[in-house]
Amino acid sequence: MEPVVALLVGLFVAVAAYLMLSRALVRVLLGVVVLGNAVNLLIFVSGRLTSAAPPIVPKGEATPVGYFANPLPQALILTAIVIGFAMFAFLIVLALRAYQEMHADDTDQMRLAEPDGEPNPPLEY
Amino acid sequence: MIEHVTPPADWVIILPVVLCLMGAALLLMLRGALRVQLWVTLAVILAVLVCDALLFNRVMQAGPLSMTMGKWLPPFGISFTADVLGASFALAGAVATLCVVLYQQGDTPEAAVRDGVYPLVLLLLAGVTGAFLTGDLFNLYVWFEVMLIASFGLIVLAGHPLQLDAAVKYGILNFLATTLFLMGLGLLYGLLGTLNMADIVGAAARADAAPLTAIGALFALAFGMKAAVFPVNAWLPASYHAPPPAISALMGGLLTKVGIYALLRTLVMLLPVAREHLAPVLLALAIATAILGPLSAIAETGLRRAIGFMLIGGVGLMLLSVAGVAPEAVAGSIAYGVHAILTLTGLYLVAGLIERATGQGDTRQMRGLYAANSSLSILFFVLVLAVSGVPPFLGFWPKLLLLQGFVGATDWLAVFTVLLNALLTLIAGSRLWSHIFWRGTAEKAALPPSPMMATWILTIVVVVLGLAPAILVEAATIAARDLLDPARYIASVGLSP
Amino acid sequence: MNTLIFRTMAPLIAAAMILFSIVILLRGHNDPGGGFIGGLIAASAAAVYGMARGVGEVRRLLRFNPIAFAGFGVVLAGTVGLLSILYGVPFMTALWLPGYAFGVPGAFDIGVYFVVFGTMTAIILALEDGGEGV
Amino acid sequence: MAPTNPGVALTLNFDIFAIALLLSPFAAALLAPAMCRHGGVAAGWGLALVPAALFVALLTTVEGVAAGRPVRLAIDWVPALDLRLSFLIDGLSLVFALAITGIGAFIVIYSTSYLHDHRHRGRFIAFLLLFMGAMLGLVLSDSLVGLFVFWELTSVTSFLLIGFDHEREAARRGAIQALIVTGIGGLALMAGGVLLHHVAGTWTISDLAYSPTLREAGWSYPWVLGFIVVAAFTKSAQWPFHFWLPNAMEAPTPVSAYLHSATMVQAGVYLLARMSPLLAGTPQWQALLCSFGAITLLWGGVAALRQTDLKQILAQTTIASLGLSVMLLGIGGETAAMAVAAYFVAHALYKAALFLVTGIIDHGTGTRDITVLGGLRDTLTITFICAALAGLSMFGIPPLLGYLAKEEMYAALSTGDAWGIVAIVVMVLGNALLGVVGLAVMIRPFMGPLRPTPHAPHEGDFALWIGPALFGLASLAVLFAVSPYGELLLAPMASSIAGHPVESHLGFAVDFGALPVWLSLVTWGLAIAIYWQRDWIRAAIAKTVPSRAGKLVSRRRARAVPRATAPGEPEVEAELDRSVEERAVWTWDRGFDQAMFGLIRAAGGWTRVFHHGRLELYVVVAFACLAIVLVTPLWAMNDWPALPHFAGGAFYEWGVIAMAAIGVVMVVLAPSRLGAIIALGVQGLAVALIFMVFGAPDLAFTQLMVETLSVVILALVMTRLRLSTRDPRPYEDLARDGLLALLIGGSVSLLLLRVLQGAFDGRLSEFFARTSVEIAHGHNIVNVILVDYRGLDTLGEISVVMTAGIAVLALLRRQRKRKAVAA
Repeated sequence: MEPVVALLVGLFVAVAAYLMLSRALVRVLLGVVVLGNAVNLLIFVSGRLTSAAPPIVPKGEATPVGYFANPLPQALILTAIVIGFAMFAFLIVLALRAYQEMHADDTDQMRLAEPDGEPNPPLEY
Repeated sequence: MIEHVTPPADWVIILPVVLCLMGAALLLMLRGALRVQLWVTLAVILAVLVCDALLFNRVMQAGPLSMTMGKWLPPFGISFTADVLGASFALAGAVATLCVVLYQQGDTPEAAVRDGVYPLVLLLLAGVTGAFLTGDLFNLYVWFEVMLIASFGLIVLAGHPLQLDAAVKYGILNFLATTLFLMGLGLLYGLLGTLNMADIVGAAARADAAPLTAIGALFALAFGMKAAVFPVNAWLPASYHAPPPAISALMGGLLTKVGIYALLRTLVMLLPVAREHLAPVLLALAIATAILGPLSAIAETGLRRAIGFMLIGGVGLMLLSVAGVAPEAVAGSIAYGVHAILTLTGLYLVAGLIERATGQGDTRQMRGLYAANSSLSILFFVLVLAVSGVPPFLGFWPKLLLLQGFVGATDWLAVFTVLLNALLTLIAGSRLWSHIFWRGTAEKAALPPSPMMATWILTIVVVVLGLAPAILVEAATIAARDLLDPARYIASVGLSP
Repeated sequence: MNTLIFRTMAPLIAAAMILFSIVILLRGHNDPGGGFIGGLIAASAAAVYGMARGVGEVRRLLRFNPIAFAGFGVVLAGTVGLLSILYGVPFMTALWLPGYAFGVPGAFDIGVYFVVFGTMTAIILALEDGGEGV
Repeated sequence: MAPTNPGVALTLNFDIFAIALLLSPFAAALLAPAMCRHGGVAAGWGLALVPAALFVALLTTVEGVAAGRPVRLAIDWVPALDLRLSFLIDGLSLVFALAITGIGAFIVIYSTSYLHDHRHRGRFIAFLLLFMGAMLGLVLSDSLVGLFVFWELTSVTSFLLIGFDHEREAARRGAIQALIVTGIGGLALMAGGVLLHHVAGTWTISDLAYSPTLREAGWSYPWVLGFIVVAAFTKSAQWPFHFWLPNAMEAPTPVSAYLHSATMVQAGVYLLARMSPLLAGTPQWQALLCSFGAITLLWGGVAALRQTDLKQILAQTTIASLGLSVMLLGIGGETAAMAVAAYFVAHALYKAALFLVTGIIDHGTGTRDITVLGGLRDTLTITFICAALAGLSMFGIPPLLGYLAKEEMYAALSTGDAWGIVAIVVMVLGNALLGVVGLAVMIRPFMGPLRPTPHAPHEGDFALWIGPALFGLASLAVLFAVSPYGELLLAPMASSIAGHPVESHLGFAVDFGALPVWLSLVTWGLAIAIYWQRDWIRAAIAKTVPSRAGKLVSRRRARAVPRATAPGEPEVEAELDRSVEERAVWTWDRGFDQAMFGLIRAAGGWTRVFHHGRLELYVVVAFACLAIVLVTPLWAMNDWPALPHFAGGAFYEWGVIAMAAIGVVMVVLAPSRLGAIIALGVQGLAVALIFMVFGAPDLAFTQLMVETLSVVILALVMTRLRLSTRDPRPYEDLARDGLLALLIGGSVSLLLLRVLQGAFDGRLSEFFARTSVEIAHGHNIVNVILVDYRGLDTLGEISVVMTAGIAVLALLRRQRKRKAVAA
């Protein structure tokens, strides 16, 4: 199933990119979420997929029995999910505040930091 | 399991990070006690500074130092591995942060303290220091995120619309960069099956070149975005002028350097094969960054924005040696990194003082500070020359090393880039000086003592290191050697090269 | 939503959720679960309680500002890591009580639990009351 | 205890001490502002003791140096670069150092009086002393790096000095222009120095001369020569870099006197002289130096005639004199070296004196315009004597120094070929033009009837005239000590330039059988003739040679006193002349403006285009880079993944994957934002299920929780935003974004497939599985990794969570604050 999931990752990335290219901040944030999922899946599949038991050692055993899923990517993804969620929480509140302050959800209308038509410095010394 | 005893002296490698994290957490628990916040912060940063200094001294004497967490043998546990490169950057970062906090102390409204400016500063320092010292690629990602979220917090702290706008641009683009890093990390794990940097060196040498190069290119893009390399550097001038000056200084001094550090670490040390394939592209981007940065600085009327563009020019110079790895040039980049941490932090602080003295950030409206405040004049003059690389200030020595490297490699394109960058930066700097200080007259401007003192301290460090650069140059030389031949680094982790 | 039944039941639901979250936390080392999930569930409990009885009530019940819980979590996690220095082993080495019933990893996970609970509660409460009581 | 055994430590200590002494002007500079604030004119005398003492100290080395025992001092500086802070006092550097300290002492004295009531006098003296220290370091440095460091310091300090009258734009412009032009040279010097070090393997200049590798490695010589020549030409104002020098006259007069007699501008000449043993003698060297020197000589000489402002006249002759020196260095040989030495000393003394005289005239009358001055000999008698001595030396008649220099020059010329004759013609003409100026500054302000000036003329005080008087007398005093002068000072200097010992034949003996005498006579005749017909010639030149500087000065003259403004005086902003008439004529000086303003415009244009402030376009750039980055390496190395086979897999696996695919596509296609959010929830759930299916229950739970919370938060926030449901993306962007997205998605898949093709190295996970229960005492391996094997990651992770909490609270708290303010 690895190739299929690899294609799915590509699809996720494409959707995420398309959303993030939008000027609507909320759509950009949807893209952020999808991109996070895409990367998590990518790490997951990078550690190779097996339709197998979870990496949990049964009671009374010293090592897992039979085929078991690769635990390391799972741990990495868990960290990444949490971090991604923290980032998302910040960004969504930021979007909310930006909307409240600038009355716009369109990033093209958020031009305080780099306003249009700034003049050149005076041609003097 | 690691069997030997870990002496307490080894803890200097992890304490800087842990102390910052715990200090920040402690401050959260003491939210109400506003007065205490500053003192705890200062104490923590001082302790970090001492640890970093001890660490630096140690790695200079005895080579890289490594500690693998939880007694797990590398590459199974997470290693912190400090070589001279990481240690010197961490030390410079701590010095800069200390000065920023001293500056801030006289410049921060109580509301910002209540909102957690001090914990955020500590967390930023933790992220930066962790990134410099970690020996594990995924752990590097974690520190990147710590740094990133702390900088998010700092940039929006005052909550003006301008800052929110800046934070949106900064936030989206930087989040994208770290996500791309994570993507590259996942692919690299899929290819090599390991995350420990020392282990990656060996594994990468055996891997297929094409996917490895693609992953290297992905790292280059991700870290290039963090480091503000052309053409993905637009977020920097869009955001660095928005927060209060002290925050600008902290971000301008530290953040891009982490990007450059990661580029040096991953491309030069970990994936030399990929770097070799990417070298022409990297060279072209480095040249564009080094020249377009100061060029834009000439056209900029916002003081802090102009400084941001100068900063970008320096990033280009540092990238030059990732493209062409002559040993002296790599040493030059490393020395430049240290210089940039100190000097640009200082320059942003001076910009803050100027804005305070003139009441605005637009150079078109600024007048006559030369007569109004001589102390400020000296500070700006020295630091702007230092950024331009004029001797005998700090910026000169990295440029000398870079030139030595590129002349030795007869890489004339790079040589002329270094020279042209210096010229353009000088033009931009002299025009800023002329407009802000020389032109017109102004009333005497008195400035609060503690921000002034903090800026003076940093400037004196810049001047002294410029006059007596022996230790910096030696450190950079050793660091470059270890980067190009990581045998000592790998051995210190406990793996065989 | 704000029905009488809900308001009466909310404390019970919240208490059950807290209990459940602690179970999840503690079993995490051997079965699916752990500090993060536990913390999230506990934060949901606070949210449920807040919806039923008002945010002010939750804040009063917690006594400390929720973000301070997060601070405590990091301090706890860091401190158990720092214990290693006394035993001459690297940072975050797993030290165990006799019998391996409880040790540094468990304490560390509790730290995670507190951080997630504190932060999420702080954010949710702030969103609910529009930053009023922050 | 008798110090009989000079061990290593002792020599080192001596070196440190001696170097500290050499650098003492820097220390004096630090004290200057405070001293001037409290000490008045006495402070000037006190500070002048520093260079005076240095002068005396240097004098004590003269004999030893002449006997072939140069003084070397060195201490370690940067061991990692094998770099020492080293100094060398040999014939060349000694004469320069004597000029710098000797003239410098009087400049300091002069300045304290000249700027007696200026509010920034202390600053001024400090800059002057800094400059002096830099200049001294430059000529004494024996390492390439040291030379460069001091070279740049002279640029920087002269920048501060030229821009001292900073409230006038002309001063600022002059300063920036000087800084940039000499800055270009400085960078060239840096590159040249590094290249020299690369080729020769040493930083020490005195070792370079004996390094044969430079010329053996054929490619490096032209590069080194090019870099050094650019450095020297910019600093020494050789054509076409000459234009900055007249603008540097914006500095207060003592600065002009100092910078343009023996210091700043002579640094280029010094550099060429210093490098002569190494570089001279090749056709390239001769061609470059002689041609540019000659052009500069004539250019400056002619331009000098065109000027009416005394300072500008002298500035142009400085350009000419520098051209002369460069030309002589280009000619090369022992006699030319002697000529360079003799001319340096003569020029330093008369030029310093004349500038200072100009300052006294300006100070005493309020103007420097040679056409309105006259008859000052009675009121400014001492000044007149000084001017006469200096002017005659410039004119070059015996028994003054200028004469000796001129004779030496002509002796160096040969009539061997056509170029030799050209050189003779150029030199005679150039000397004649300089002679004209010598006559003019001596005669015009002082002779004839007294003419009215802005204020009644008065003589300068002692501090003002003592300098020029001594310089003038020094020119004369040689009469009594010609041969020691030649043997002790000039011959050692010439030896350093030539690279081997040179004998001095200096004297007043006249040999009518030789060419030099006749050339001298021609020069004098020509000079007198030109002076006689000066008005006619000036008119003729004015028609053909435009001069911007002249315009500037003449405009300013009409308006105000052109010197450092005293307190209370109205600030005069001499605007740059940008009239239409001016624009019709192109000069190098205007070219500089065009280049600068062009640069600013171009920079501005570029910046507005690229840093436009539209996030969506920034993201486009980033994603475009991503698409390139992912796929180009595979394409370039032609290493595509093999076609995978998709068979196998349980139906529920296909099911959850299909669900994820549909969900994620629906996020884009959903007609409303709410729909998009629901679709987002669906794809999140599907991802959780994928985790579940492939053996990751911890992940599945976490993903489910997080996804639910994300959707809840999104929905909560959405209710607060009154947004239009439409994606504001215009149709033309749709294609661009869609294409880009597909490209990126495709390339990620390709690269991932390529990575998955390799064998997987599962060492890490195997270790974790093996040790999880036994050593780490946990059955859930994922959790054990999180809290034990890789606990540090988790520590970082919870820090991120906590920090996000702080940041979000800060954001929300502001919301309340602003609400409160609004209410």
